Amino acid sequence: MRELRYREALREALAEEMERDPGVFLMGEEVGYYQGAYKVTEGLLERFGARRVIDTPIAEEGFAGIGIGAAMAGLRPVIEFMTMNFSAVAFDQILNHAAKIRQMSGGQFKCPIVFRGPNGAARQTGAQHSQCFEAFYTHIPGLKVVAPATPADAKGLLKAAIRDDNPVLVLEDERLYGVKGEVPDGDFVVPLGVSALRREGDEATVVTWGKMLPVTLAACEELAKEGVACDVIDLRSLRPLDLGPVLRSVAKTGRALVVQESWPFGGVGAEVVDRIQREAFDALRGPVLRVTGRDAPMPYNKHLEDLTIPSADTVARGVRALLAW
Amino acid sequence: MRELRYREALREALAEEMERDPGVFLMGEEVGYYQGAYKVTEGLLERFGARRVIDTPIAEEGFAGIGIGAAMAGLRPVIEFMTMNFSAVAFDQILNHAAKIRQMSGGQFKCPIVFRGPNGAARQTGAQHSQCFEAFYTHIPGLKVVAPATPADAKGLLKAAIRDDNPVLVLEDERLYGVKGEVPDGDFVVPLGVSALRREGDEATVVTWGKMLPVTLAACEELAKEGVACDVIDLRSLRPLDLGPVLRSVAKTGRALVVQESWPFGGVGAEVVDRIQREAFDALRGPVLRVTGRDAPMPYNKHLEDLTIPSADTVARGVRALLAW
Amino acid sequence: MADAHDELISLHRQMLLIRRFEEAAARAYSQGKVGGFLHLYIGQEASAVGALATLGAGDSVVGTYRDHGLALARGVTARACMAELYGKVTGCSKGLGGSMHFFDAEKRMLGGDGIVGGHVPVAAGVAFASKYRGERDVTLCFLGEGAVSIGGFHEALSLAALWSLPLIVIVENNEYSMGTPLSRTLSVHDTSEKAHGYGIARDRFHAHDVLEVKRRVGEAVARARETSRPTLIEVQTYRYRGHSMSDPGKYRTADEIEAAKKTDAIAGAELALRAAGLGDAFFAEVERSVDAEVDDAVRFADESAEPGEELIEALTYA
Amino acid sequence: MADAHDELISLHRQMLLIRRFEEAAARAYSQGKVGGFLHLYIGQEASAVGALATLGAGDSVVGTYRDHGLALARGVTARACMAELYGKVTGCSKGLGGSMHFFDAEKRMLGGDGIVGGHVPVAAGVAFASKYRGERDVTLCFLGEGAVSIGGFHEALSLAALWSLPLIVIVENNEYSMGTPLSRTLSVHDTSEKAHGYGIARDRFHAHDVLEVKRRVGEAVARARETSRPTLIEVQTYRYRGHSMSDPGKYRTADEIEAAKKTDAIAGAELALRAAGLGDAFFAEVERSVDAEVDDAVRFADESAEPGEELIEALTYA
Ligand SMILES: Cc1ncc(C[n+]2csc(CCOP(=O)(O)OP(=O)(O)O)c2C)c(N)n1
Ligand SMILES: Cc1ncc(C[n+]2csc(CCOP(=O)(O)OP(=O)(O)O)c2C)c(N)n1
Ligand SMILES: [Mg+2]
Ligand SMILES: [Mg+2]
Repeated sequence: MRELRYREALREALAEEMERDPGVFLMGEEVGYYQGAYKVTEGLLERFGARRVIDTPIAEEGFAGIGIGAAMAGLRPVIEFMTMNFSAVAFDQILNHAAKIRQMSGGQFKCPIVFRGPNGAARQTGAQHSQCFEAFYTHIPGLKVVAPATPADAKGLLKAAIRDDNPVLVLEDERLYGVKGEVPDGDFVVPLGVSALRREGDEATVVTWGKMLPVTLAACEELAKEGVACDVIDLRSLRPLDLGPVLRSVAKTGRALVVQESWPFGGVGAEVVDRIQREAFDALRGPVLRVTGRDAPMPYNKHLEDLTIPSADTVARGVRALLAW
Repeated sequence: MRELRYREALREALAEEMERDPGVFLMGEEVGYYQGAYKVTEGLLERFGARRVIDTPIAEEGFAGIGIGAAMAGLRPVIEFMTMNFSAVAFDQILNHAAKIRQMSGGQFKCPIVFRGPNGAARQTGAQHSQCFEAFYTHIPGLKVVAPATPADAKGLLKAAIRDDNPVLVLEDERLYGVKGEVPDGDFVVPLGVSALRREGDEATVVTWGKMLPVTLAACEELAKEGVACDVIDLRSLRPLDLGPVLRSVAKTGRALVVQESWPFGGVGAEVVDRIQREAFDALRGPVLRVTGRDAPMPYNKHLEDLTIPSADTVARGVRALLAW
Repeated sequence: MADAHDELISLHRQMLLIRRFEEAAARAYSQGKVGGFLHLYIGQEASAVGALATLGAGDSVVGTYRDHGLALARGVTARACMAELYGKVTGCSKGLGGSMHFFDAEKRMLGGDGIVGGHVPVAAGVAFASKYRGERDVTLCFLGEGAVSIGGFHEALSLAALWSLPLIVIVENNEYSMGTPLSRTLSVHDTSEKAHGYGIARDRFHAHDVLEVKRRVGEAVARARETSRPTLIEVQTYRYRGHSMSDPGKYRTADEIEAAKKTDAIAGAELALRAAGLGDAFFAEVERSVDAEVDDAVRFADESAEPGEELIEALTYA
Repeated sequence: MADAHDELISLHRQMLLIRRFEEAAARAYSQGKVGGFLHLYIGQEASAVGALATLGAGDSVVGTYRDHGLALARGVTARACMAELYGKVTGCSKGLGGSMHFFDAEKRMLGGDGIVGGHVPVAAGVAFASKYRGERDVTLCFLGEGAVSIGGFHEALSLAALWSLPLIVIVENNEYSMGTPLSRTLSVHDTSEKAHGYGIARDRFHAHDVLEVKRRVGEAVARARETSRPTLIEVQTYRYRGHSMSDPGKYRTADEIEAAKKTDAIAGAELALRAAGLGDAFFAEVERSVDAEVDDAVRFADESAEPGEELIEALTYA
C-alpha cells in the first residue's frame, strides 16, 4: 500500500475512472488550466485534454444542469463545485432535476452524475464559505451522499460514486486535502452505504463522518488514557445510511454520541439519533447525545470559529456527559 | 369571533400590517392583477396600489434578493413564492444572504423579511410541485420558520412574522387555503415559538404541524372511539421550536409520535425525536416513533400519491404501534 | 412541390391531432379523470409541429410543463400521452410524471419540466453530450417568454454560446406568463434580441404558417448540425385556453382571443391545402381519423392499469 | 480648474491609501495576523475611488469579496477596515465578517459579499427601497467580469430594467476570473453589450484616469437620480496581485503585469498633479500621511480586543 494525500487519492480515482470509461468527464471552475482551486485535479487537463477536463465560467446552475442533461444522454459527468457553498445557487438543479429525473420519467432516464467539492469550514473563510451541506442533500430521496474521512475512502467512494447510476454528492474537505493515509493499490472501490468501525471500546459508541473523524479519534485517544474506551464508527456514506455497525455497537455499549460539524437542527445527526433510539431502545442506558457545530453562521474571527466547530475537547466532554448518565 | 377561510385570514394579516406600516409591501408572481395564484392576495392591489402590491416576472432569485436588499434598507417586504417549490431557485439568497446579513455585518443590518407560500403536496401536481421545505429552512440559523395549521394561526403567525426583525419563512398549504375556522377579532398576533395543545389524552403524545394537524386530529378522533385518548400538539413554529408542551405531555404519557408530511431523512421530525429522547428519556416507555411521507419523489398517480402522504389511517397505525411497545 | 404538399398534409394532421387530443384531455379533466395541473397547448400547435419536423431520430427535444404538443409532434403515441394524463402505468412516464412530465427515451423527448427555466441548462447538457461524442445531433429546447428573466435561461445560453453547443432555444412568446402580459414581464419587446448579449444567432417570426416555422427553425437546426452553433428563436404565438385548467382568464378579453384565432395555423394549413385542391371529403376523413386516434387513446387510458405501489421506491433510485 | 485640481489631490490620496492599506494587509496576512481569504484590489483603485466620488451620503454601495478599496473609498476608516481583517471587535463588521464582508451602516456600505452574483439582486433591492420611498438616492453595485454569466446578475438586471430602479451596475473587467481569462469565460468581448438585452443604458471605459471614471460614472448616477433608470458599465482595469493571497498566478506572465502597470492610475494622477505644479515635497508628504494612517490602523487593529463569545448567538438573530 502506498501513502497518498487525500487530494491525490481523489485525483487517482478521477484519473482511473476517466481511463476506464470515456463517458466520464470533469467540469467545474478552474479544474483545468489552473489545476484546481485546491489542486485536486492537478495534471488532469494535461493528461485527458480540454474535451474531458472542462473549465467553466461561474454559472453553477448552468453547468450543474449541463451535467444533468449530459448524464441523461448517457455520459458520466463529475461536476466540481469549487466549494459546496456554491452548490446553493444550483440547488434547484440538484433537488428538482438530478434527484427526480428517474422517477418523473417513469424510470426511462437515469442520472449518473457526481457533484463533488469541499464541504464545511475551511479556515476563517466566514459565514458564506464554511457551511456543511449534508443536511440539505441527505434529506432528498433520489440522491446519494458520501463524506470520506480518509484518503482510502476518498478514492474508493469517489470511484463508487462515479460508477453509480444515481446522482451522488461527494462531500470532501479542504482541511483533509493535505492529510496522508494508506490507499490500497489497484482498482480500489468502497461500496456506497457501508460504514466502518475505526476504533474499538466498550464504554460508548461514537458515530461521526468526514472531518470530525480525526477530531473524534483524537478525543477517544485522550479518553482511552483515562480508561474510557469507545467504539468509533465512521458513517462514510450518509445516504444510504448503514447503521448496522452502530446498532451492534450500541447493543454492547448502551451509550451513543453523534459528532457532527454541521448545525444542530435536523440533519444527519438527528436522523442517526432517531434511528438509534428507535432500533436500539432497550439497549440504551440514557439518551443518545450529540456534539454539533454551534447554531450560528460561522464567524470570521479565529477564536470564535474555534468555539463554533467541535474540537477534540468538546467531543471528549460529550463522551463524559454520556457516561455521567 | 368570525369564521374565516385560511386564505382570508392570511389576507387580513397582510392588509392589516400594510395598513399599520407603510414599509410593508408585497411582491411575487401574479399577486396583483391576477389576484394571486391561490387568491390569497385578492383585492390587495386595488386597496394598496401597484407601488405596494408588486407583480414580478419569474425570477425568484432576483426578487427574493430585492426583498433582502429592501429589508436591509429598512422596509418590510413580504415575498410570495407561488409555491415553496420555487424557492429552490432562490435558495442561495435565503441561505447565504437573508440568514447571514445580520451576522456578517456585525449586527449593523437586519433583515426583516417574510417569505411565504404554499408548502407540501397539492393534489397530483407531481414530483417537482409537492415538496415540503421545512427540513431545509429549519436547519439554517438566522431564519425562523412557521407552519400555521388553522386560519387563526395563519393570521396571527403571519402578523408576527411581518413584525419580526428576522427573516421568517411562512409555510402555508394549498390544501388548507379553503378551510374555515374561527379567527379572533382585532389585532390578533400569535407569537413565534409557541406550540399549542390541540387535543388532550393520557395515552400518547402526538406532535405535528401544518396540514398534518387535521389529519392527526381525525386519526385521534377515531382512536378516541377505541378508547385511546391522545395529546395532540401543534408545533406551529418550527424554528424556534417550543418543546415545552411536548415534554410536559410526554412526562404524562410516556409515549410520543411525530407526524410529518415531509420526507423522513433528518428534518424537523428527527429533531423533535432527538430532543424528546434527550430531555424526557426517563419518561419514555418506548422509542419515539414517526409517521412520515414516503422516502420518494411524489408520484403523479392519485393512488400512489395517497400512499405517499400520511393519512388518518397511517397516523392511527402509528399510535397503535406506540401503544404496542 | 408534391413533397411540400405531402408534408403539409402530414403537419396539418399532426396539429389537428394535438388540438383534438387536448380537447379530449380537457374533457377528461372536467370529469376528474385527469388531475393536477393541465396546461393546454391549443393555439400554439404550429410551433412544435413545424419545429420538430426539422429533426431526425437522433436529435433531442426538451420542453416545459406545456408539453403535450411537443410529445405528440415528436411521435410519442396519443395512447401513451393520454394514459400519462390518466396516471396509468401505460403512460409515457408510467403515470408517475403526469401532464408536466412527458418523457420518451426512444423518441428522445427528455421532459416536460415544471420549473420555469430549469430545463434549459439540462437541454444544453443534452446538446453538450452530442458534441462530446462527436455526433451531429441537435437539441431543441422550448420555453415561454415568461422564462427569459430567470437565471437558468441566462446561464444555459451563456454556456451554450461560449462552448458552441448545438442547441436551439425556442421562446414561444404567447404574450402571457400566466396572467401577466409581456409588457409587465420584460423590459424589451423582442426576446430574441437577447441573443446579442451572448453573441449568438437569432430569429423571430410568427407561427401562423407551420411550413414557415419549419423553414426558419430548419435554418437554425442546419447551423447547429454543421457548425454546432446555438440559436435563440422567438416564435410569436398565442394560447387560446387559460394558463392551466384553473385559470379564469380575466386578464384578457374574448375579443382578443377571437382576433388571435383569425391567424390559426390549422385553419391556415387547411386553406392552403384547399387551395392546392383538397376538399371537404379529405378534411372529413382527416377529422375522422384524428378523432378515432384520440378516442382510442382515451379508451386505452381508461382501461389501462394503475402503476403498482412497488414502483414508488423502485423508481426513486436506479 | 482649482476644484478639479483639489479633487484630484483628494482622489490621488484615496487611491494611495487603498494601495498602502492593502500592502500592509498582505504583510499582516503573511504574518498570520489576517486569516481566511484576502482578495487585494491593488491596481484597480481608480475604479472604486472615481465611481464613489460621484455619490452623496444617502447613496448606497454594494460589492463583492474584493471590497477593501470600496470601503475605504466610501470613507470607512482604515482603522475599522484593518481591525476587521484582524478579526477584532473594533472592525467594521465586529470581526465576524472578515475581508469579504465589510459593512458600514452609517456610510451605507452594504457588503462585501462572498457569493459571485449573489449581491446584485440585493443591491437592486437597496435601489428599490430608495424608489419606493420616493427618495433620489442611487445604489452602486460592483462585480467582476466573471460574474456576468451567473443567474443573479441576469435576474437583477432584468428586474432593475423592468422596474426602472436607480441602480448602476459596474462590471470591473480585470481580465481574469481567478485564473480564467475573459475569453474562456464569456462569448462576448464587451460585457456592457449585455445592456441591449435589457434595454438599458450602457458605458465602457478604462480606469486609467480616475477623473474620467468619475465623469463617466457620474453621468449614470445623474441619470439614475433624475430618472431612476439603471445603467450597466464596464470598467476596464487590471489587478496586479493574484486573485487572492493563495493564488500562484501561473496563468499570466510578469511581462503582462508590467505592461498593465504602465497605465497605473495612481502614477497617472501623480503625473497630472506634477504637470499642474506639485512637486516632490508634496508627494512625500502625501506618502508620509498615508503611511501614518495605515500604520495607525495596523497598530489599532493589533491592539484592539477580540469579539466576545456572546456575540455568536447574539448576532444570529435580531
Ligand atoms: C421557477 C418557477 N417559478 C414559478 C413557476 C410557476 N409558473 C408556472 S408556469 C408560469 C408562467 C410561465 O409563463 P411562460 O414562460 O410565458 O410560459 P407559458 O405558460 O406561457 O407557456 C409560472 C409563473 C414555476 N413553475 N417555476
Ligand atoms: C457562486 C460562486 N461560485 C464560485 C465562487 C468562487 N469564486 C470566488 S471569486 C471567483 C472569481 C471571480 O472573478 P471575477 O467575477 O472576474 O471577479 P474578480 O475576482 O476578478 O474581481 C470565483 C470563481 C463564488 N465565490 N461564488
Ligand atoms: Mg407565455
Ligand atoms: Mg475579474
